[in-house]
Amino acid sequence: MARSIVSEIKRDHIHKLIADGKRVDGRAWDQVREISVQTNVVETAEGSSRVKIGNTEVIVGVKMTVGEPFADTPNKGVLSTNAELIPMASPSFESGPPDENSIELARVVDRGIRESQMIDLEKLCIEPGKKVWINFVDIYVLDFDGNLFDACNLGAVTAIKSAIVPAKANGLGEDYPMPITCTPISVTSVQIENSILVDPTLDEEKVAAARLTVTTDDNGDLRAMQKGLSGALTLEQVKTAIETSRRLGIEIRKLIG
Amino acid sequence: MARSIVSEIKRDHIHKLIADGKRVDGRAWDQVREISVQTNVVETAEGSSRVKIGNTEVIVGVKMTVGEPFADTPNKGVLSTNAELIPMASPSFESGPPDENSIELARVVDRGIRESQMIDLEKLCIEPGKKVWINFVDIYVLDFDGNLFDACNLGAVTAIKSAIVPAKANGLGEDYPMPITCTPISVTSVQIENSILVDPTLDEEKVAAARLTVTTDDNGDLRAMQKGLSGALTLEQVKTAIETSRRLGIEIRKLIG
Amino acid sequence: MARSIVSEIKRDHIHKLIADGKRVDGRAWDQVREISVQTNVVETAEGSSRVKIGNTEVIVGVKMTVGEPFADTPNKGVLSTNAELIPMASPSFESGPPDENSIELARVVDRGIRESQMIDLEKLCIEPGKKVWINFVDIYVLDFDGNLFDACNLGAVTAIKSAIVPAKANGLGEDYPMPITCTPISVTSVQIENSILVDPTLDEEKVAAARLTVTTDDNGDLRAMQKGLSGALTLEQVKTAIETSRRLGIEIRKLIG
Amino acid sequence: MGGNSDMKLIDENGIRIDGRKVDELRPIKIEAGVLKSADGSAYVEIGKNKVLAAVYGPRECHPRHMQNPAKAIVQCKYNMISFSVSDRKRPGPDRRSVEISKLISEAMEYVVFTENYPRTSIDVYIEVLQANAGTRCAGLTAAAVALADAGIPMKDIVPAVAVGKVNDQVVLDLNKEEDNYGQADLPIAMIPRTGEVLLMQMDGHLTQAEFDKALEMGVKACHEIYELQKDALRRRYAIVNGETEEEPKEPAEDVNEEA
Amino acid sequence: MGGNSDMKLIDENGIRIDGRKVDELRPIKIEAGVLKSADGSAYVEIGKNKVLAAVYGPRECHPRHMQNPAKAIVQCKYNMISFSVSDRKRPGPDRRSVEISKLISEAMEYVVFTENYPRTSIDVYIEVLQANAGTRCAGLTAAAVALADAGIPMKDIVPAVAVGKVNDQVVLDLNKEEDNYGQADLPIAMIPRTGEVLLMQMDGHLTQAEFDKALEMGVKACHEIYELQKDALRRRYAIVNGETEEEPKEPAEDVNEEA
Amino acid sequence: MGGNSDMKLIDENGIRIDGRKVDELRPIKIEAGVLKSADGSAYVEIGKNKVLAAVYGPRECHPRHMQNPAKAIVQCKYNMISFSVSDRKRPGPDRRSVEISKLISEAMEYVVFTENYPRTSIDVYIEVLQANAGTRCAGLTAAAVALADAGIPMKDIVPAVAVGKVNDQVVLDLNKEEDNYGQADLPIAMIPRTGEVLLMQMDGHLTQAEFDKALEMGVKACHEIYELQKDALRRRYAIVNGETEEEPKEPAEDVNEEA
Repeated sequence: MARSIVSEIKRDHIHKLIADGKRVDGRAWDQVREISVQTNVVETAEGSSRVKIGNTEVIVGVKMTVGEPFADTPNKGVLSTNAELIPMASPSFESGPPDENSIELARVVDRGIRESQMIDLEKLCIEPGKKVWINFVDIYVLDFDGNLFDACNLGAVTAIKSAIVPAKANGLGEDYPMPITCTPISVTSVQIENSILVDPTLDEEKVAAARLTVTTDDNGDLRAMQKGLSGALTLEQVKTAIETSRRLGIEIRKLIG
Repeated sequence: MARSIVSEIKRDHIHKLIADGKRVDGRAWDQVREISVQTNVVETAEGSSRVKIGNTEVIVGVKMTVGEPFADTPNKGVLSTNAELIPMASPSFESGPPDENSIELARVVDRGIRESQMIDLEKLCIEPGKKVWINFVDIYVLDFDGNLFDACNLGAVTAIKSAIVPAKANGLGEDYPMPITCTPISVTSVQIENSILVDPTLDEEKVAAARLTVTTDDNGDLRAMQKGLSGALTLEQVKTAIETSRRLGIEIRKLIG
Repeated sequence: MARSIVSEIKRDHIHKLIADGKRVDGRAWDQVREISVQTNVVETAEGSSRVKIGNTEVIVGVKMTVGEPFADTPNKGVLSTNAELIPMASPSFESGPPDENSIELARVVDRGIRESQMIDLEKLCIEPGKKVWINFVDIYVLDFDGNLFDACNLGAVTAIKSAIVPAKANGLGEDYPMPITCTPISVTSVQIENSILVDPTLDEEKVAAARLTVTTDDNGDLRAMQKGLSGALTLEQVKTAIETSRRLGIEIRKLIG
Repeated sequence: MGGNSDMKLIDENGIRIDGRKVDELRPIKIEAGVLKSADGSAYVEIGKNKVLAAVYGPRECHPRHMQNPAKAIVQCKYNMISFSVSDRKRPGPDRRSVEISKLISEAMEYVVFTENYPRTSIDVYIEVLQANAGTRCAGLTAAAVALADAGIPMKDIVPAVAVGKVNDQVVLDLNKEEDNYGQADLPIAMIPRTGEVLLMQMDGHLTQAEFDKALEMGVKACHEIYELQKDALRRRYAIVNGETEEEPKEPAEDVNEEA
Repeated sequence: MGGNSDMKLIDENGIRIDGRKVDELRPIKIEAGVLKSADGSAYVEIGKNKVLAAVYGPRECHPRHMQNPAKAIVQCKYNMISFSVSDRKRPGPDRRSVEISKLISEAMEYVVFTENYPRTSIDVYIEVLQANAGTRCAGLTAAAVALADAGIPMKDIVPAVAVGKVNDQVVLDLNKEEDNYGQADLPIAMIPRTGEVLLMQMDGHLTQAEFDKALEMGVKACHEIYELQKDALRRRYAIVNGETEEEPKEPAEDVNEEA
Repeated sequence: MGGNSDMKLIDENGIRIDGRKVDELRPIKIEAGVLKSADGSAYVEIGKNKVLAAVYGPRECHPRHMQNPAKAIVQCKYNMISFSVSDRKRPGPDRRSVEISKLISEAMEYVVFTENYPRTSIDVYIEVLQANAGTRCAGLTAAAVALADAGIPMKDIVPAVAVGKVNDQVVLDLNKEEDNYGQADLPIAMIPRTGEVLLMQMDGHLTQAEFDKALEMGVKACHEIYELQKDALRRRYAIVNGETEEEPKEPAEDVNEEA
């Protein structure tokens, strides 16, 4: 179905535009769609955020409970990231347990947060080896128009930043803000006809050969990367995508404050 | 398959009879099929019952174990009701985990028992917050000829009434009868061609537009209701079904003693 | 697919040979294919073995952890046997949880080990009722050319024999060898055209009417049996299969030392 | 139902803990056409409940054996997102949501002209973003608006509301505290114009007199909600502004903002 | 098998704890045609075991890829209901019941004339209502009667029984205590007329001499059970009363009473 | 990544705990054609990693809705067997292996001439027998050899290796200790001839300069592994001995010995 006649025409159209250095929606190759972020949208969560990048929309909630640490990190809180591609968001999403797409998505978002040490997990230790804060970061995609990696990263990061540790309700003193050390931002590029385009729409993703998601920290250092799709990238394209991510990361960090 | 030619003929036949105020098996609109109840049929269960309503047959067992109470009801025993529509009972039932039909069935039966407070769950507390009796009420449908809601309600209620708390085997003193406060009875009506019929057979259920199950307590008060099927009921039909349930509930309560 | 024209020809060929008292690969009816056993092939396991019988190949690992005993055997270690028919091994194996074939396989292997009391489970008790050694015997079939029962039995038995109890890593004193009392060996025969053949190849299994696996202990006594496939065995055939298993068991026990 | 609690939830002046009278609905906000990918959608807030509904279809029915050669099937899936409740809910359907999905599907099937679309499926996805008692009614209310937004022919729009019993009084539209410590809950969905009941459940303890009163209160409230549903659809198609030509599938420029 | 227990299960006179001799079966009751919806059915009690079997088919085989163009497939599902054992069993198949279902299916496939019904499935459902050792044999015994009750052409009726070893003696038809503390268990199903073995399993410890004795005892008991199976079917069709015309699918008026 | 650990993993002479230099690979052994049933297979050891890969196909694609009328699909399943790691891993796919399977499938799809086999599936099964960091790269390396062994037309053989950062130094091919206490991990798969990157992941902390150095080191190592892959295939077909006629699907007599 994805390869119907209509989509072939669309594919040709996108290819032709790109050959002329243009995109369907008129953006520059390194221009991100309009971003909107709304935090604290769900009061049953410790932190939450609703993010739109163009027509792609996600809602993210952070729930915190007291639990046991992992045996190999007895003095650290626990982070668990989950993504749900619910059928509400797209005719191509189906009900059921996470498939390979939502698993990859959640794991890439998780790595950006985890490897940048965004959350100071040691500050979320209550009693070493016994009690720590468990953070469930649950991502629901509500409307799908491409580039879920960046929308979900941004949703997760802003939801985490908005979270308040529910110490009081757990008999552990006063509530306090989530301990944050930095703001990891991912920027995803795709390769189409040997051009690199950031923040692809769904139509662009459908014709893309390869994808590269690059997550940088406040210093512009690399914290996570993920190449996807069954095409190849040249080393030059990889470096372009990294450079672009670093540059746009600074802008997006400013935007979300 | 359900809509084969044969069933269309059957459907027309039932419709015509109802238009004349008659039913296929000659019953009055508010007449329940013959009921038989046999308790203590399985000695490995704390309580058990085998119930037939017409050709519909179910077997119900109550198993009791010592376990932890729910956090929000630390001084109450736990009730868990489960229904299995096993393929033995009907060519239309399939193996596998409970589907929406058996889940609805179990939940409606559960609500009748729970909301009428039939079992005095506080008397099933052993040590508040720590140890209580867990009651598993497991319903197996053996032969399916319509009106499972009432057959399963009756099976569950009579199995519970026959149960002996296995205190001795658990080192908790002498055995004693399940603490019972009342006898919730459900009566189900269906709407066919704007007529209300109680205790539908399978053939009647197949042509019914809407279903209403009403569970009353010893005082005739309402304890649970459930409307089903994709047809509508008028407010008048709802009231007729309630009134009928209340009246027949008294008779059935007498029957089972 | 299994009943394609090619396989019908193969079937006829095998049948004809058997009528002449011959087998496709020239073996005698009571001759086992070449056996090779390599132990300690995986150093992350407490014991391991890679076994080939003809072209059938399995790898087995024994993992031991400290855990709780079963309530009815408080002073005994625990044995858990699992078999995975991974799609690597055969075009007919599929991904997914164990199906009826791998469940039967694991259970028959388990019974041979358990019922012969090969492992002295009482010596694997650390603290009665609280802490015992849990033995996971995990069997992976890597290459499938018939007679999985015997290949898996041999893999499991040799892996268990090679296992070292990891006491030191668990703070329980010095490591010591798995306590072994005997060596249960299974020998499987099939009935084709009223002939009995041991150690069937895949082609022979496909045309076999019935299968009998017989596991004997060091004394030649019976410890486990399993008849399979939808054909029948005469009492005489059962006795032949038992007698053959006893005789070949002695040889195989010598082979593995 | 928690049964006869000692907790005082209605004061001597008949005012509830959130300031409402016994027959008063919580504040309601309904918006149609809030999602881009779905064929139809709606967002509903009832008090602190926040619910999204999306419709896809009529479309090819999968799996095939569920196809009906005579009509479309209506499949509603009600789901609470993991952080919509105090204790995190594991993703995936639980028994409660399976039952609710079944009941909402049955109710919706009655109003959709399913004969128009044989062999197809009309899929309705209801996601509870924030829950505060009454989510099945909020979800059904949203689903009905989303179906209309998708341009699917229907007998009528369906509103739903729960009536309950608290401190021995019949009260409308229970909030979370009233639900936790209340004595009865009676969710109802109906076609207000004809008085046809499409969904009805009850649990707790009601005398006949209480039931009659509750039913009356519920019917009245359904009329109110029905008007808000129609308002939302009118706003969506800008009928109030005389812009009746607007093509349903093209959302107004700023419609997405608030959701 | 619990192995060599000190528990004395057979007294000096060779009498077992339930009063039986070593080669004596428990009381057996077999009834055919006990369910209305199924195409065939049977109820079997062997000692304290209570087992129901129901047959549906030959009917269209689902899923299709399991169809055999040359014959019917026989699918038996053995299941213990949750309250049939001392500790509640979670509903759904466990590994033990998967294995037993496979073995009973294979045994039954041999006796059914499957070539008569290509592409179909003959489904046999065995539900253990109360378990007391020997349920797989009781289930297979019931399944054979239910298949005959369904009018499905078969080579013969199949009986099954377990022989075991207790206190170093070979004994017939172990009960629960004997099974728990016994030394060996040998379930057998066969066609008594031909001596063909259709199911055979063994676990525990048997010398060749013990096995031979057990086999002999099992064969004899299978003959006994076989007669009881045929009796049940005769009663079902009232052959004893000369009412040989009776149509198999119409159960006798009072047949359902006792089950 | 464990982050900045105090553990000293590289000594003052730049020698690592297993005796390697920072840009040195672990010992590698590659063998093609080690299984009989599979259409192609390979066994790879990289340090203490032991990995098997098997290929089936091109064959009919199941389920059908996954078929592509224009080309074959390549489905790689990466799996760790339960005893390949210190703590027993429950059989069945976990989230990590699902992700790795997806990435390896995508990488392999690029090099296979999938247009040659429309509607089919090429299935690659990777089983990690013993794990010691770098299993996804070892698995991909094995998969590429197995695909070639199966005679499936490919653009080129694909090698893979991970580069990492340990004690603030960029190092090649991390072993388990280095992986546990390291600061970054960068697995790469590429076509050495063209410099095309087919798999790239990264986690940890790398500056741009470190990344550039790591990439350079990885590219060089991929060339080395590529030569070993080709060697294995040459040995498999005995090209070195001039026996170029040998039919690929008939393994050499003694090829199975070592695996």
